[in-house]
Amino acid sequence: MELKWTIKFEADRDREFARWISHTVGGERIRHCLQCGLCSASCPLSLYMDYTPRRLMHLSREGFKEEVLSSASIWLCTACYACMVECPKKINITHLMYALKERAILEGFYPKRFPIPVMARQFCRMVRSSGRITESWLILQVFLRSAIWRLLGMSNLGWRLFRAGRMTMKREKIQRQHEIVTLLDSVAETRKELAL
Amino acid sequence: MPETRNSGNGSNGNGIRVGVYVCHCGTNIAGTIDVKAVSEYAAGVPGVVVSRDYKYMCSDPGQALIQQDVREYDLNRVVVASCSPLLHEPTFRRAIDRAGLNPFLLQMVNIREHDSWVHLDKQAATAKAKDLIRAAVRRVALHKPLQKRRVPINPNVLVVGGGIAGIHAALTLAEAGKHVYLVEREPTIGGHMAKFDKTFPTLDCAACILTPKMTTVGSHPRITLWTYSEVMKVSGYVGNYRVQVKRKPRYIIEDLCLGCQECITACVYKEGKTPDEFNLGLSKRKPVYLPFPQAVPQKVVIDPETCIEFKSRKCKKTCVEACGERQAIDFTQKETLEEIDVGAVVLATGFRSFDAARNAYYGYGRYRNVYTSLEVERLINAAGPTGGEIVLRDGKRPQAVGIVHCVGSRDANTNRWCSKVCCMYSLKLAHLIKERTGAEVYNFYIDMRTPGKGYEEFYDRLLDEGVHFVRGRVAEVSDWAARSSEEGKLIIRVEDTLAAFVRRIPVDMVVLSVGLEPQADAQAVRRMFNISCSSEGWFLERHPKLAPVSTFTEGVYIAGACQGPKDIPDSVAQAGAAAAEAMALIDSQFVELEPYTAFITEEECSGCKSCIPLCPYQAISFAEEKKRAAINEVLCKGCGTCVAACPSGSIHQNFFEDEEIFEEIEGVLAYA
Amino acid sequence: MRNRQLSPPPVPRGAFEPRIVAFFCNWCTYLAADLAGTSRMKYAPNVRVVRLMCSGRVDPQFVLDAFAQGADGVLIGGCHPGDCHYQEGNYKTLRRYHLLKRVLREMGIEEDRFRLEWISAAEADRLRIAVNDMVEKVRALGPLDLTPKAEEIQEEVTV
Amino acid sequence: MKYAYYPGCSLRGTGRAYEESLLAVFRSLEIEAQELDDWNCCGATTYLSVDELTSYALAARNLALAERERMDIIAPCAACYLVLNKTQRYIRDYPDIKTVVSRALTAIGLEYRDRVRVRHPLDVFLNDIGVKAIAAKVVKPLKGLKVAPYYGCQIVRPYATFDDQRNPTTMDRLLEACGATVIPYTLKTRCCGGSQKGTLPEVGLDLIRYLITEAQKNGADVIATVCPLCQFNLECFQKEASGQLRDAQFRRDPLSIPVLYFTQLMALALGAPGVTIGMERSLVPIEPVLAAKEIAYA
Repeated sequence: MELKWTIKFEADRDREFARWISHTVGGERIRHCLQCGLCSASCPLSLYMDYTPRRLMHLSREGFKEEVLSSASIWLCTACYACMVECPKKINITHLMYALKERAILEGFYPKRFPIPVMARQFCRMVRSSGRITESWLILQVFLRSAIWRLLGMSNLGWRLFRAGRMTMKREKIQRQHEIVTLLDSVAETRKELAL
Repeated sequence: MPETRNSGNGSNGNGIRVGVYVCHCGTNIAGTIDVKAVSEYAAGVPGVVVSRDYKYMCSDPGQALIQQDVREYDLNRVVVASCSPLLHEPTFRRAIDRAGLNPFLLQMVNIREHDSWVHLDKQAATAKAKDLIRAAVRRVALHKPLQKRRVPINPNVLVVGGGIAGIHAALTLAEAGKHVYLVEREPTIGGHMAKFDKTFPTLDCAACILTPKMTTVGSHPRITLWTYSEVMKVSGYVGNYRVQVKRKPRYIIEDLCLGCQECITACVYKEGKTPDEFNLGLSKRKPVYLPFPQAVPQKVVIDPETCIEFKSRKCKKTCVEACGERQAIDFTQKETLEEIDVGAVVLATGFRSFDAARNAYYGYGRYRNVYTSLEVERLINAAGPTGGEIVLRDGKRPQAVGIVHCVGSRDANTNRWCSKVCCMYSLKLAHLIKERTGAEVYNFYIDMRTPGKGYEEFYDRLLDEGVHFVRGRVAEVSDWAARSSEEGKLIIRVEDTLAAFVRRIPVDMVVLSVGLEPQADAQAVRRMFNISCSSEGWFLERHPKLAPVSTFTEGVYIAGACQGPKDIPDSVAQAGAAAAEAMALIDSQFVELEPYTAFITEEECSGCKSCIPLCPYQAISFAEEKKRAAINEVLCKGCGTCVAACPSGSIHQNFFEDEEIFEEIEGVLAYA
Repeated sequence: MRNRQLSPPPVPRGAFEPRIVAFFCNWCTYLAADLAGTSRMKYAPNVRVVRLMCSGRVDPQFVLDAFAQGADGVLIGGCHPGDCHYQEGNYKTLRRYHLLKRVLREMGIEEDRFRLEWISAAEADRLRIAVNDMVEKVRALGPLDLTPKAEEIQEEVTV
Repeated sequence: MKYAYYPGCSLRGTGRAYEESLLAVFRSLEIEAQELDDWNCCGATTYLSVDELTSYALAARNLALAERERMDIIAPCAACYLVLNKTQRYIRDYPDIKTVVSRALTAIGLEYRDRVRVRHPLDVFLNDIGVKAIAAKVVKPLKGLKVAPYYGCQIVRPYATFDDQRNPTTMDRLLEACGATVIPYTLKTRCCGGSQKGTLPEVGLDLIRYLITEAQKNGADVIATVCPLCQFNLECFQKEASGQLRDAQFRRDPLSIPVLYFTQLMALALGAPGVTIGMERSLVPIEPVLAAKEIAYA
């Protein structure tokens, strides 16, 4: 068997990351976490997780960035809010998961052709270009960019949905598209200005 | 020897000679406030003759220092800047008294609780201290010598609540020769402890140690036991409380009932139909019943809600026949009000256990085999509904049992606090269940909290016995099976936080270790006795460390779980302490009341009468002949409401005269 | 994105520091302040506490005098309704408070400068919040300027 | 009272049946709802994970638009409902977010003053119309139809105040008013996997399988949903999910159960005259079930 060092040194801790997590929106109470694991136990996805939500909370407040951002768990979260509603310390776990995803995408912590970030990016593009989402197109684009082969598997379902009139090729679009563009740009501006 | 500073200006003309004493309180004050600078500053305030700072003013040398100065500089006013007056005002008053100065010529400045402990900015804190001292110096100049009033103390004591704490307090007081009124809401004393089977960690049986004490209470010549009764009204003040007690009708003449229980056997109901309160509804009782075999007093109760006689007035009254010439049954009994006078009160009203149904995910009330810990206590108890057999509702023995800790504890969604006793009683239940059923027993805990004599050892014993301990808060108890092997079981879903993965554990019986809560009517009781509650609703002690059984109302003491979650040893210890405090008060024979009463300068009174309705104690009367209001000093409690309201400014309050307060206001604001 | 709402911005040195006179009931708010101390809570150092046996003792003149003597704000702390140590003193306080508020408005003293808080002996945190909040509000209002009115009040008070 | 109807993108795609039936119910309950003028995508849960700030601005535009009309928003899609609610909260709680959003809105000549309520049809039907009124309007009671009420996540969790977060019952009461039998369904708020089916299929499938097997074990004829994504997941992947059954016990009954929007069932009971309620769009036909229960369906 191959043996690796599992020991951690203080130098391995990313203090900036630890500070960030407890200062980001939703992180107010992360230091209160008493590691009871109620989040993990109430999480419907935890059955797949490499690091349970409880461990993510602790690892992030201690600043073990690598472990946290490269964990599959943050991508498994479907934002069902079960953990947040149950948490005995009222920690906004779901929102922290969002924050971690955002950060992971920002720092490119995910496998190549990983569908979730691809999906997210396509989603944003579509919103900018037409103000609304046309699911059929979105799905199409996501698969084209992440896992073409799956399209084949899906084609049958796609066809049935198409026949049922649930897959339109017509793009949904709002009238005052320019408003969306202005809106998005304004946000970008303010963010720079206030360094958020 | 601390340095002395003689201020240049010294006495301020009108003969006022003030000494100012700034306490370091180790680093508690000196750590944040520049005490040297402060006392130097004080030395310069008009009227100040001497100003010193010292490590511990409350220490003997500290007090000696003051007394020496009083003589040496013949001071006639003293200002001590240290901790809260509620802590050491008496100390320093005594000190200057012994130096021949009237104790009320002292003014204390709170520069610890209100300053050094709550501020980080040293500059600001020091400035604040100076302001407060300057104000005190100006105020104290106007202080007048006052005398405390002495009022005799009624030697009787009221104990509210007949749980283990109330019982112990009552016995201790009675043994010491005091007469005790013990008032209990339920038909019997014994409280929660009477429901338990064994007690941790020694596993001695609760009844065996409790019932002897209960019977002694029942028969003690100096204890008046009023069960099925409630305190309705409290008036008066320390040493002289008047209390009104409501005695609910039990439809039995207590003096005549022998507790033979023949009426119960004779009742027209062959079987009990009403859920038995004492067994938490796990068994049924008749309309006429004795709460439990060892109940004290051994007097039956008739429940008018379910008794046919009360419904239809057409019952055969077989119970009356059975009672025969004793004629102890009286369907016409009415509730009565008793008035008693007592000098002190011990509140031991106990706790209520968390309503498990409030946590929907644990399925209490939805799944039949989810029990609360208290219910299981009754199941295990030999005198309980199953005669000590631990069986499920269908009579089967459980093969696997899960004990869920922290139900209604350490949870922002219900109660934030740790209920303190649950870990230990869960261990106890785990042991008893394992011992009697041989089932697989799982404990689901967040942290094991076993601080106490022999507690950790008991935990070790459980580990030896092969009980499972899974560290994690249970998310849900459900009957939903994800595998055929889970069919028909209750599945506990929890993260095994030490193994770091989620587990599903099928069991037959779930025990919810419910936490402790303040009584539902704690707020009402608190108001009645004029004491405070913590934000959680527990009765508030006067000082968390140094006055744990006293309250902010003189003569009212607290014991047991009404003050916070507590196990039996702690409750008993506290009950003893409360009893001792009450005795100390009573044996001092007199209370000294602060002289902060209001008085009227007749010539100034315009006789407008506006003050009279303001006084909650009817202390103000109107002297028709003089057309002037008059205040009865004995009735006045010194709130000062009338003073503030008097349009002609003819009412004054000792130690809180307008001029004194104006000086203080202007003092704090008049900084250089 | 920071969760700023939790941490009020620090005040620069030398900035205007409000002076607030507080009248605390001996049985509740004063004890709450003691508790805040024993539990080492931290709050703004701008308040000077005057201890009274009951908030009912607060004579409107005390408040006026405080403002006349240069206080930027006045805070009264009493027991919750129904909890008065002297049965109903705090109700009297409440009534006076409302009257006084009107008078102060007449004199052009802003609402936020005069405040009544019910704080029980157990509510140290409530006290901390109340004090900090009031100091912030008064700081925002700036120093109280009564020069036009000051003299007449002075008379009123010293009559 | 008049409402601003905010369909959201899904109701124009895979969730068309939801919109059709919802509008039908509006009509038969005489609820006045006009489509929110030029509404845009709320950003959904996806946007939050890439660019939180922006998502609030996007959602806020819709809030502002509705505010201008002085109407409550009705948001039938779970994701929209959640995002709109969340946006309101966060604007309240976080000054920074407030600044960003209000600046963005000003840039497009809008203003948000936190004066609008975001409502879900469940809430509106139960609290504004009421079970009694609805029961009175029922013409085709769903006699003997056993329904598993599936709420999913984002309606009641975490912000909804109109129902119990742990054991919601609004849909149960509405369907009972329509004459249906609501079966106990312990997983009524367990997540269906959301968009995971699209991104991490095996994960999605497991959750779907759990939900459906449980419903079938409890003898449900049909699952009622309140969310287009839940409906899509539960209906479209039954076959794949059956393939995944790992446990002999469950392999006996392969998964096959109609999954409808609760509004379709309501519309059916209210006998919405001469309009489509999207039944024909189901992949698992409902007709056989209805026929078996002798519930007439035109």
